[in-house]
Amino acid sequence: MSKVDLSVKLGKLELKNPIMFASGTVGYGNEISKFTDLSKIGAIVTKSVSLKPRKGNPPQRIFETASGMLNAIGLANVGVEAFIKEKIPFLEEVKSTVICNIAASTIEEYVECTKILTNESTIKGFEINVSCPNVKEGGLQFGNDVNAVGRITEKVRAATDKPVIIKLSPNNSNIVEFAKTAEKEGADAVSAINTLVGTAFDIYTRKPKIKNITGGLSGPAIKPVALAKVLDISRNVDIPIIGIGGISSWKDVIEFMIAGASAVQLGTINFVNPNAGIEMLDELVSYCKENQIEKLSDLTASYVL
Amino acid sequence: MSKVDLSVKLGKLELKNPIMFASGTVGYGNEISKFTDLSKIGAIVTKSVSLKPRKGNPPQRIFETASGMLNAIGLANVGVEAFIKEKIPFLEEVKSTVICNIAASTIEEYVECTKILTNESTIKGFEINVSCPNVKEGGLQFGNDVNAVGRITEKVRAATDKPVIIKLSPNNSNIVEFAKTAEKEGADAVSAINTLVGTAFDIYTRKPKIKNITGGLSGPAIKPVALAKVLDISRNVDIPIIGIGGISSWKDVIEFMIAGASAVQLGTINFVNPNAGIEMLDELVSYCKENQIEKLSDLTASYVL
Amino acid sequence: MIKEIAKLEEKIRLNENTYLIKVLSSKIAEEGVPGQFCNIKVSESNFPLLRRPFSISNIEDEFVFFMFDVQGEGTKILSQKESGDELDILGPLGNGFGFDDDFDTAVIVAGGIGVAAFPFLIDNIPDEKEVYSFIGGRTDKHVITNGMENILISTDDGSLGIKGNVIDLLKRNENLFEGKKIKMFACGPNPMLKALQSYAIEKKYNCELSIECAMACGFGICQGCVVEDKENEDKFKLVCVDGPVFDVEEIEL
Amino acid sequence: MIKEIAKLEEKIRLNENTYLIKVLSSKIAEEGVPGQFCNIKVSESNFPLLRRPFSISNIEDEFVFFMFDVQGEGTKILSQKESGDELDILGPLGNGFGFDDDFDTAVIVAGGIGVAAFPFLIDNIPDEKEVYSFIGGRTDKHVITNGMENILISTDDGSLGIKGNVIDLLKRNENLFEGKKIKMFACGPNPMLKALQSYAIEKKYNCELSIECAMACGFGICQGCVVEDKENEDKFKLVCVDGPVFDVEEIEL
Ligand SMILES: Cc1cc2nc3c(=O)[nH]c(=O)nc-3n(C[C@H](O)[C@H](O)[C@H](O)COP(=O)(O)OP(=O)(O)OC[C@H]3O[C@@H](n4cnc5c(N)ncnc54)[C@H](O)[C@@H]3O)c2cc1C
Ligand SMILES: Cc1cc2nc3c(=O)[nH]c(=O)nc-3n(C[C@H](O)[C@H](O)[C@H](O)COP(=O)(O)OP(=O)(O)OC[C@H]3O[C@@H](n4cnc5c(N)ncnc54)[C@H](O)[C@@H]3O)c2cc1C
Ligand SMILES: Cc1cc2nc3c(=O)[nH]c(=O)nc-3n(C[C@H](O)[C@H](O)[C@H](O)COP(=O)(O)O)c2cc1C
Ligand SMILES: Cc1cc2nc3c(=O)[nH]c(=O)nc-3n(C[C@H](O)[C@H](O)[C@H](O)COP(=O)(O)O)c2cc1C
Ligand code: FES
Ligand code: FES
Repeated sequence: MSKVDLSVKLGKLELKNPIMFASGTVGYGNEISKFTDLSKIGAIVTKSVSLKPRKGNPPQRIFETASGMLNAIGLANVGVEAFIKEKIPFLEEVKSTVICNIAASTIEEYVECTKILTNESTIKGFEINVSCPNVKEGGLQFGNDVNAVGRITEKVRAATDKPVIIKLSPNNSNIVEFAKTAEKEGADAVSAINTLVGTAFDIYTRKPKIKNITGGLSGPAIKPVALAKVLDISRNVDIPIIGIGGISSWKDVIEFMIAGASAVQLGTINFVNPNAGIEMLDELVSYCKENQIEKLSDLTASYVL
Repeated sequence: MSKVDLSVKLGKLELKNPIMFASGTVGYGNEISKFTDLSKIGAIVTKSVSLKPRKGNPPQRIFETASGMLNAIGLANVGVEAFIKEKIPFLEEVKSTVICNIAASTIEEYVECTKILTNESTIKGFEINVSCPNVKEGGLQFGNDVNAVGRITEKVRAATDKPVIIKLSPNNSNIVEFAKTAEKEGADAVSAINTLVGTAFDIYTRKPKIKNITGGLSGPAIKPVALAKVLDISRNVDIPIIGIGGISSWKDVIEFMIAGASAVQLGTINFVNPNAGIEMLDELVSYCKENQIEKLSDLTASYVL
Repeated sequence: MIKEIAKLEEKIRLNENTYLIKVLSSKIAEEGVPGQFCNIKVSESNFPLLRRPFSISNIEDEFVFFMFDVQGEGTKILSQKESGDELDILGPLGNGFGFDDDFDTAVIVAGGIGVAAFPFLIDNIPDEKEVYSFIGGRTDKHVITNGMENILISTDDGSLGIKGNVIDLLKRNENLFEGKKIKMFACGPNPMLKALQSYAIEKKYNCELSIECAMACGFGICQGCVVEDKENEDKFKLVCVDGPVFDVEEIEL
Repeated sequence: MIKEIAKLEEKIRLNENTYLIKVLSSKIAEEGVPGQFCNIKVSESNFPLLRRPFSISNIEDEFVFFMFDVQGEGTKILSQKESGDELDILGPLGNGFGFDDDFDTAVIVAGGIGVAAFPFLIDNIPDEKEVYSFIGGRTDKHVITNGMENILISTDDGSLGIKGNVIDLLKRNENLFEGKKIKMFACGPNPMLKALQSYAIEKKYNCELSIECAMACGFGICQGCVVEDKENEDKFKLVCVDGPVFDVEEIEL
């Protein structure tokens, strides 16, 4: 076997490899580009963008836990306007495949953001964040309400011809219902999972370690939960799944693909090793060669139950 | 300050200290008693007992993950009859405070088990497991259905005068609703949390690492999630909460109490250090002395938000 | 059965991937019998979380020996320990080999690191009994013979001994023990044990297998380590307390 | 800004809880300026998961120095490293101190391990300028003076220098720098920095604070390390890229 094909498809969107950077863990690309070559990564998902700039939550925003971390950034972002003016040109220049993640407090805001951004040729698709656990409005209020997710998908779908990915919350008992609804309303793919709600307390001050009281748990600690959600969706839904949660090595990428993912996103690991994604690519090729796999995408949902 | 009072109350049940052993992580006490003094522990919760003996799931049943483990034991247990004949006498002999955990596939089975066991004087209370993720019937089918949990609580409550504790599932978006329902139907306390649904795959065989496909995630990895659930219940419900999930040091015990727990249960840590519970007692006393706390139970829900 | 903080006295690298460590652990040294194992915490942190089970490879005075292959993170950390480091050990755990039975020849069958438990057994088998050690490995670099007696070897690639697996080796050399009152003791990868099980049952050889499986606790509280009970369909046996040594007739592999 | 695997050359224990390490890290040594920091992965495993930030304490040739207190698990692991061990370092990160401004006297104010960044600064301050180092610690055992110049000391318990905190010490010795063109550089616990901030603003001293906070990435992608921006209510500043050194007028502590 001479060559391994790492490319994957998310509906009409083709990526050169399955490794994407997760929203909120690479900003808008500038800073991480000092450590890694963004043109080689499957795609970069931007930090959630909202219609207006958001200041985000007050500090302390992050706290490390066993094999994981809590964050409550609160969707701090520059807003659509500055995003287009200041961030897109750079992403264009470094030739990265850009998926724009959108967060909003109302259905109308999702639609408006999408309409404004859909004309940007650099943006190859949208990921709709209906699952941020760290904001009062528009986060889990939507993410755990299957009707809301349905309506958001429908409206955003109508607002763009570009691929629409719905990013799902793990903080409920029936992620499959959400994925089915997204599928029915025309989403091209779903991504799973966003963070799990968690907290931590200081035993001397008795205050939460995170000013927002709770935060979202990410990192290797949540990988088993994320894999179970991906598998569950995969067994019940036909649109592609982007697997997210605790990926820290190339083995995890394979594991998510076997469990049903067509592509994956790296989150917390980027903080630890900003070049991790690219380092994984060679290892994926070696694995494929050793196991006589010509197209990496053949692994998707290849579980043997 | 000379003496610290470690005793805690769970409704009418008084424990000499807040440290309990979690169901399924100490069997029926025999084996762990070689490493620890069961009479010194607040209480031991038995492995879930069902009306008839259960063989449980086929191997492989456990798999280690980042700061955690998956298990799918499948409620393997000796059944009520053998439990009474073979297990209770030992627990009686070692003078441990025994909470009997009951699992069942139907509401009637919960009631029947309770009725049979309520006459055993060694048993000081019941913990009703409506949240095992590893069995087809009677696990999350109940645990994620608030009406079922209500009816089970009501019927079990009617079947015994002893304290009834409902053990809640974290695998849903509204644990508070379950806790409220348990409270309304007369439960003396709730315990939270049982394990999170998770999985893992072998990247060479593509089979799940756990024969049952999914398992329950426990250990330090889940501590932030458990703490958030305990806090959420504490802010909304008045009956005592027993905090469970990833406790591995005395600091975690304090953290759970601050977040709202009246007592805690140690699970996975027992496998690593079967004497961990007792080792924590001295440290709890030191902490209290250093922080001028006369009654440890004053810590419960002492969070400063 | 106790929990002991034991000092690492010596670490010997047996081959590229295999180490022998000697720890000062007087209480476990006093109680341990051949075939038992210990459950070792290789780090002080949550990583790895669970203990790792290792057969007692030998006991001399107050010292306990373990022989291990580096497999994953846990054994890697263990291999990096230095003399003077402390290990948190639970043990001795499980049952042991039955070596007081009525036999005159012990036939030991070991695949790879499966040899680990046998130096201790061999030291305890009464002198008047004969011992044969059939040892298999992937290549000459994977064959471990420390502490073994009367050694016959097979390798998958033929680089040492006969080419083939250890069961082939055993069958080819049946003549060595035919007619004698033998007892077999085996440890190794599952496929090897399965093959030996069929063979021993067919030949009606007295045979004990030491088996491995994933364990969380090692002493009977997690119910994680189950194996099918041949005699009772309604329940499993626990490898950690009912085993790890089982009669070939007891379990379904 | 690069990621470099650097060899630990030397580890010196400065006091019971404080270490100075010297690592061979030629690229970071080339780029680093006083006030910058590096983000170090102290283990190869998930435990601890995140890197730990440390100020560059000094740079000599190809060597970078870090000075640190053992606080929790991460710094404990770091303190156990030996010469020859490798460290995975990201750096140099953040901005640096402004030491080219128009001042003739540098007034350094450091609490506890807050001294860490200053040896490098002192080495870079032009020789014609004067330097005073005000150093505070809990007790004499907590006062670190390595690499500092013209030292004045305070301790909470009076066991060394004056009894009191370092701000008291500074105020008592105002006469040393009054009338001079001074610039203050400070690092230490938050309450100390807050007190100094009010004092410097009141007295209209030119003053830079190096601040600390929890960080996940250290280079601007997580948005975890925010601090209130005095000049703009609508957004935060990032300690890791906009800082860790801030002008006393820039931020709300
Ligand atoms: C009773 C018993 C005795 C053993 N004796 C020895 C011995 O003397 N020498 C030796 O080298 N090995 C022995 N093993 C196997 C040894 O325990 C594993 O190689 C070791 O646990 C692998 O840990 P790791 O972290 O390096 O690998 P990882 O693959 O990272 O381990 C991950 C998880 O899988 C479990 N695991 C992985 N492989 C095995 C296995 N083969 N058996 C059981 N659990 C496994 C681990 O306990 C851990 O929970 C024995 C196993 C058992 C059950
Ligand atoms: C820019 C910067 C420069 C620093 N320079 C130095 C230095 O030169 N010498 C030195 O001894 N210390 C320095 N610190 C503090 C040092 O990073 C912490 O002491 C260290 O991270 C504690 O890690 P731990 O695992 O031992 O403690 P733990 O308490 O176990 O850490 C848990 C978590 O909290 C974070 N954390 C804990 N304390 C701090 C803190 N004070 N600041 C930031 N994060 C914290 C850690 O990063 C980690 O995520 C600096 C911090 C920053 C932000
Ligand atoms: C600091 C931080 C910020 C995040 N911000 C966002 C965000 O703005 N939008 C979003 O959809 N997800 C956000 N996430 C979630 C991640 O995209 C990802 O779903 C999650 O971290 C799980 O992946 P991981 O375990 O690999 O980190 C954020 C995660 C972290 C850790
Ligand atoms: C191996 C294993 C078996 C368990 N069996 C039961 C059980 O029979 N009944 C039950 O209510 N919970 C059971 N649990 C859940 C624990 O009681 C506890 O809720 C969970 O492990 C979280 O706590 P921990 O993180 O401290 O382990 C089991 C957990 C483990 C790890
Ligand atoms: S390993 Fe826990 S019961 Fe055997
Ligand atoms: S530490 Fe991540 S943005 Fe500053």
